[in-house]
Amino acid sequence: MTTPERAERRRAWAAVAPALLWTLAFFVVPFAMMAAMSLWQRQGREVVRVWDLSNYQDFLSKPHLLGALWNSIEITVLVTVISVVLAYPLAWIIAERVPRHLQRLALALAVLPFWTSYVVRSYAWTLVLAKNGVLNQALIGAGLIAEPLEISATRGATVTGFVHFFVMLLTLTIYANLVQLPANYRRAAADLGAGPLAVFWHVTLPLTLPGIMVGAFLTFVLCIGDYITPQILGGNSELVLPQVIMLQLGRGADLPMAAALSIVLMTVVTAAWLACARWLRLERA
Amino acid sequence: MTAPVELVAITRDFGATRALDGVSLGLSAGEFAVLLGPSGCGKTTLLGILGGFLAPSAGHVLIGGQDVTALPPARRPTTTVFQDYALFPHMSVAQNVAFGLRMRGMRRLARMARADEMLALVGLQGAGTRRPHELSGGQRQRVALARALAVEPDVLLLDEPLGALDLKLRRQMQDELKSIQRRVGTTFVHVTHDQEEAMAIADRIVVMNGGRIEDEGTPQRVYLRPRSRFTAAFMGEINLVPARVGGAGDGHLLLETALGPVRLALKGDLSAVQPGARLALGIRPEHLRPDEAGLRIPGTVIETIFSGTHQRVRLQPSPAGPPLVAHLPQGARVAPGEAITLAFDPAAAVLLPEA
Amino acid sequence: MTAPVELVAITRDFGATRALDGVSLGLSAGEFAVLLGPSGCGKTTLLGILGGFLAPSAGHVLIGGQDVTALPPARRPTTTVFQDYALFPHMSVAQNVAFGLRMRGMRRLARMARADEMLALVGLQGAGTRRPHELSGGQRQRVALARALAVEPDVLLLDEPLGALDLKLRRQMQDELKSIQRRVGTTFVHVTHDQEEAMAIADRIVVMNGGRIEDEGTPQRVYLRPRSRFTAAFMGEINLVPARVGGAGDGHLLLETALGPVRLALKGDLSAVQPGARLALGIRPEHLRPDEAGLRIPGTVIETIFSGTHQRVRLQPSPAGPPLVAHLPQGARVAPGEAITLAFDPAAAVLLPEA
Amino acid sequence: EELNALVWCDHTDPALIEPFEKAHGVKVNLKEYEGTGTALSIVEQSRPGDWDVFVIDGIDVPRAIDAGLLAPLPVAELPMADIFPEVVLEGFQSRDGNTYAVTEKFGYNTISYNKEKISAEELSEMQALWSSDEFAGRIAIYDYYLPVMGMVAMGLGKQTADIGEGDLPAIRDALFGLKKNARSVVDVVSSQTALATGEVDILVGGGEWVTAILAADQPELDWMIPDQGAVRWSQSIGVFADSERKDLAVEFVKYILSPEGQARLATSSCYWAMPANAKAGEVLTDQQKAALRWDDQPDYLKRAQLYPAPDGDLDAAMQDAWTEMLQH
Amino acid sequence: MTAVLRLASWGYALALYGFIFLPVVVLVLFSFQDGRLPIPPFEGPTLRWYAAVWQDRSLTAALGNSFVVALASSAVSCALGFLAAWGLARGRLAGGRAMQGLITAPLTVSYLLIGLGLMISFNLTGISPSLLTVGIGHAVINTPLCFAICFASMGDHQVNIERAARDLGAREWQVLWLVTAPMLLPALAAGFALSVTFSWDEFIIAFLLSRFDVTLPVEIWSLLRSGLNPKTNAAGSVVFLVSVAMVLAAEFTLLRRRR
Ligand SMILES: Nc1ncnc2c1ncn2[C@@H]1O[C@H](COP(=O)(O)OP(=O)(O)OP(=O)(O)O)[C@@H](O)[C@H]1O
Ligand SMILES: Nc1ncnc2c1ncn2[C@@H]1O[C@H](COP(=O)(O)OP(=O)(O)OP(=O)(O)O)[C@@H](O)[C@H]1O
Ligand SMILES: NCCCCNCCCN
Ligand SMILES: [Mg+2]
Ligand SMILES: [Mg+2]
Repeated sequence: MTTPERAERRRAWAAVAPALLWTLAFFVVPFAMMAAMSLWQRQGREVVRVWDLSNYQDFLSKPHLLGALWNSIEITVLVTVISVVLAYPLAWIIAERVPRHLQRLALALAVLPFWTSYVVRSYAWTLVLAKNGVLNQALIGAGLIAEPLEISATRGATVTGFVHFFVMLLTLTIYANLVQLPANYRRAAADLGAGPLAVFWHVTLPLTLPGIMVGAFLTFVLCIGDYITPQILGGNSELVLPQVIMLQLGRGADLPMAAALSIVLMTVVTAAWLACARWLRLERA
Repeated sequence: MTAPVELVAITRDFGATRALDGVSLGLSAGEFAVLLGPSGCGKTTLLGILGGFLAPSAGHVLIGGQDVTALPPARRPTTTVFQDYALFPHMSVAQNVAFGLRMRGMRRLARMARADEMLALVGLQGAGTRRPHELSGGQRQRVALARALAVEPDVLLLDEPLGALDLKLRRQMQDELKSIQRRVGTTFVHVTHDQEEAMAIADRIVVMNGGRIEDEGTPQRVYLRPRSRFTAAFMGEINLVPARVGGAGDGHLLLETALGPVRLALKGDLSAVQPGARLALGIRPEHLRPDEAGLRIPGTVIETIFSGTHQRVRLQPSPAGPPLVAHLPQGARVAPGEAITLAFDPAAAVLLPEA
Repeated sequence: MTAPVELVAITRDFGATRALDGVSLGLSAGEFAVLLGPSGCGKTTLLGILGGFLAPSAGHVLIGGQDVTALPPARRPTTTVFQDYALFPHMSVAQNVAFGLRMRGMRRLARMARADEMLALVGLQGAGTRRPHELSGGQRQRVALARALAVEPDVLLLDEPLGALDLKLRRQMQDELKSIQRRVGTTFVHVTHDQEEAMAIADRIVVMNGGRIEDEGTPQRVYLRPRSRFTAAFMGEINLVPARVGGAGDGHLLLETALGPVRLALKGDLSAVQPGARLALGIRPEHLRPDEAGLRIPGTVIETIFSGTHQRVRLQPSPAGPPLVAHLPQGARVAPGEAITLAFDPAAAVLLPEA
Repeated sequence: EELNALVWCDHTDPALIEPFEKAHGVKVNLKEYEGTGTALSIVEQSRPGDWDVFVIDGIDVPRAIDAGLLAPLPVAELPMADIFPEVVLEGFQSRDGNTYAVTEKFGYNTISYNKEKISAEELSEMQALWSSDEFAGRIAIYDYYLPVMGMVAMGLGKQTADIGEGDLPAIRDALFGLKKNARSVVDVVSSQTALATGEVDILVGGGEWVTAILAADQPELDWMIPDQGAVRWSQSIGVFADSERKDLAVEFVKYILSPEGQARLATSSCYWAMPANAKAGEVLTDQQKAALRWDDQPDYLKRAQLYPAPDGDLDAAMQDAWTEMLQH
Repeated sequence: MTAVLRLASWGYALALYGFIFLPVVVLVLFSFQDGRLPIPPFEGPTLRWYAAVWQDRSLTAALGNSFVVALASSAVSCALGFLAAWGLARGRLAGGRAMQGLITAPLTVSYLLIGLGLMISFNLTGISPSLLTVGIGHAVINTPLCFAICFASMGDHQVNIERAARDLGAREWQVLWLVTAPMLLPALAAGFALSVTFSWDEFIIAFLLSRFDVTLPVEIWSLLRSGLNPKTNAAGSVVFLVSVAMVLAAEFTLLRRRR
């Protein structure tokens, strides 16, 4: 007998199946292939299917590859922290200080540059940060500095480009968290004698922390995996993991090594995920 | 720990809406006052103005004789229990209760001891280490109460604190609220739109409607002698019979009604009532009883509905007028279509404006 | 348009939970049956099995004599009105009402005409072009009703259809439901946990508890002569006085109670009652009246609460036993601490198992 | 019909491609790359028949022949006689009597600089670039390991053709010194940008391909060859062995090697450089020839050495050294 | 104190808005630069770089490609994500949490790795890079997004609405098509709009999985690598305007629906 529940389950399976198969075919299988590839080797001009960990050993023994991992982690952590610290007050100001009917507009303005192409945005920063660029000209013109700041082609430039992007992203997510926080929590705290700072510290901040963590994790993932910004803004003064991966892919034609480095990158992201896992649950309304 | 409250001509506008319209009200220290009224009548607005979350457009708030109109919530001798409890979800129950004390700079040990005391007061001994989400609705309600009382406010404000509870729990919490209020002696201002709840707990009921106070007084006064048609109908089912003043004098008023002439004894000055004036006579269903002394009303039964403690009977009075509702004892044998004579004691009826 | 319903030994398990435990029930065609019981007792489960949303773990469902246990909802002669109305938010009111007809392939014009008819039936003429979110709660409820009735089901299932309405609207919709049911003649199975609602509308009340049927019968029967302690307490407040059978005979039972000896006239076979057996005597508060004939109980008033139609008085009986609750008339002048004598007619009391 | 060509960025100039497309009524699909490794990895990731035309570094032609990528060219139909003899690279491009690729363009990896900021004399000693402090922060390095490492080797007194594993430590140290002085390590466009915007005064690895295109706007940007010489690069064009449109591909090669094609290639938008066909001189304007230093070529050719052409292992080692420099 | 706080707030907001707008302003300003170098000094306005963009046929082709890929991949993502969300929210499936985790997993993986993995597997299975493979890549990253958005707006209150439809005789596809999808239209629209945005701006996957037909970001990338001039600024400004126009269009149509 087909009970209603069984029919329901069958329908549910039929609905989930396409996405599952899709994910399997175009996400899980590619990942497996990449993992397999990472165990092969580039020998001379050929890829040979010997199964060993020599790519990983190489990675661990070559300081310039290991260095790329460290650069990646340092830059990503720096970017994540700076972005959160910059975005939170802005989101707070929009949510709390801007009149309600203007909040959408304020938010739209805060993310407007989102709509320039990502590649173009990095390029635009090179123009801003160049030795004779807008920033230096303006600062010199204003008499604030005598010699142009040397920001272009440095880690500072990379971090600036990243922070620009993620401040927008985080302002959005943190704002969304702030406005969905029921007003009664803040009222209750104020009612019990908390001043504005105490309300923020004891109530608003802890209650928006999960949202911040989600945003921070998103920032981490997107930042550590990005190739464009460091490539355009970093001036090759140092390399991050994605740049090294792309080098293996292009100049080195070493797909196995690229795959191995990708697995390393994946491991870092997974570690970050585990670190924030308890804030990253997907809930239904 | 307790203080009188005085609202002076409070008006509050939201854009074009006038949520409160010249509300004046005095409450004694230690009183349990209930603001009762339909949705949108301005109860929450009034409570917000008392608590300092809203500023009045005009008028003053005095607590313990001091004008607090300009003070923020944190500096008023009031605390609020919110309908949704607003317990801090990231703190334990004890931390919630101790929050106000912490803001006042009380030491950890001292405030935790006090939190335990407060939890005991509301019957939640030992629940201090739990998180709000681990509690049932009724338990959360108690925590919210304990948190608000912990800072020893002069006035406790409660905005439909029982609205989210199911009926049984609600009736039970009413009793507890009342007994806690008696123990602490704090002035309670409690908002509800449930008139049974209001009667069960209030020392004084303040009936609101459309931003104004319609009536105020003890539950008995407001139920049995309502000052307005609105109050009369809001406090419970009532039959309103149109009446015309035939004459007055000798402490009595002579009314012409569809049910026949009614002689009503009234206290006070009758000269204000003009002969010919149109009024309404309010008769509660439980005051219409079979075959008793008083004014007799013959009629025909339209419908009987068994309601447990009584039978609810609708009948068409023979003289004329709109159908009446009467509560008859369970045992009364009445059936639709049957003729029946009921009676009521004019002393139990109440005279109300026509509309 | 209408049909009898027969449930045969329905059992339903959810994993380890037994939501229904051998429920058998027969309803006549055109009956207004109310399933009444506390939260979690299995009402929704039973209704789901009737509607075909759930399959029973054991047992059969017969509608109009036909076994429908294996049919999906769409092929049963039932439709359901959900507590949250479940109106299609993206369709107009008329499209909502006409949906079932559309699924049956009825032409646009024909089904729109029928939708208008149905809307008229529920008092919503002309509201067809509106969207559900533009309607009030009570109006949505009516649309849901019209939608379910539009396809002319034999049996209409209603799962707490009035649960989301406020009290006043709820009482009003009860009357309308009842009168619509009379007009269409369809068998209604209505779920609620509000015993006042059940008494107001039911032809037959089915009291459920813990997955079983505790009692069933007319409202009067179930309220005045409950078959179990659970039913007695669930239908309204009741005083349960422990009683021991002293002896039986002559159509009477002699009980020893804390209030003194009680002689109870009982119909039927008394031989089943063993002398010495422990029972409980159930007395509704409204049956305890001041100074009347019957068994007199002296006592001391503990507390009086004004409740509008009556005063709720708690008193400690002098002989012994637990405090009793009595409903006294509004005018009765009683104060805490006062001595008072109440009386009840043993014929109005009901004998219940001890626990 | 479509022709798929794997090319350097100079071939993506519509001014170069459109005349051919019009003449033959075809569409030319171009995929650009930078560096032979990238090209080979793209080819590896393709299916046979995907590609028709290949533009590749002159010194890497043998790698492509070894891998069986290239088809013999009908030399009789090509203007072989007009190619500057110095850049023909017979030994690289022919095998067993077949010619697999023809040089189409050449130039130098040496030093581009800003005349207003620094004089050619100051740059004549290459070693100063990595050992002297006076260039600190004024240098950009062209981000391609082969020519720059070749230059550094020459600066250290080695021959580019002889570079072996043993030379790498010295070269690497020199690179580290260079990196210390450098503001950035840049691709083709960023190298132009860096010079043009005054970001740096010196581009190591630059040459006419960086500055010629800017000559009209910014005459102060120039290039020179230090005392130790420069690296000569050349690019060759060939046809894929498994091309399914060999005839059209050969037509394309013919067009590129024709005087008109050569002139357009020499002055295409990504970078300018000397055409391999001497007859292009008849099509180019005097101004263009001046920018290309047409007349100085005999001298330059003498002072330049070919790109290093490492085998697989050495290539990997050189890339590692380069990446280490980037991370230094 | 409050005055200081207010002043600090507005000062801060102003500074951050300045930071956020700086590159865009510079980009647009120097797209009108009458000279080769898009850096100060500004040498007076010209539209010639816009003309150059207009005449660049690979750029215009890339613009079209981007549209096609964005729309098609978003449609696929929405369909897959919606169905999966519905199945997982409604049917109490054993292992539901695990499946949910699997479907959302791509959200937590860098695009580079997704692109590389796909490139490797397409390579090993002999599938040539094309707009189709780019579209697949974009649907991989956007399906979890659409899933998450739909899943989050699947409330239990909709269960009864679907039941009501079934109860009234609707077949399963009718329930989905006539009731569930229209009911979740806001979520679907949001998912679609977001997917289009992400696909529109995505570089690395498109770069790794395309060959001749490329999307706009990839074309702009090669533009960047083929010469420094304000044409890049002009192209960037055009993309900016097109994107803002799309956003406004989406906003207005969605807003109108909500009213
Ligand atoms: N922030 C506000 N903006 C605009 N109008 C408001 C606002 N707050 C309340 N109002 C309006 O003021 C009136 C009184 O609202 P209030 O919330 O005080 O009613 P209430 O008696 O508490 O009703 P309820 O029982 O529904 O809670 C209503 O008409 C309401 O719409
Ligand atoms: N899908 C389910 N899975 C597991 N247990 C269930 C499920 N549905 C119901 N139950 C359990 O079966 C019992 C009866 O539930 P049911 O919903 O029928 O109660 P109810 O009488 O309708 O209660 P309420 O008045 O709260 O709606 C409860 O213990 C409930 O927890
Ligand atoms: N793709 C850019 C090439 C520019 C010229 N480079 C010369 C040396 C390359 N082998
Ligand atoms: Mg309110
Ligand atoms: Mg239920």
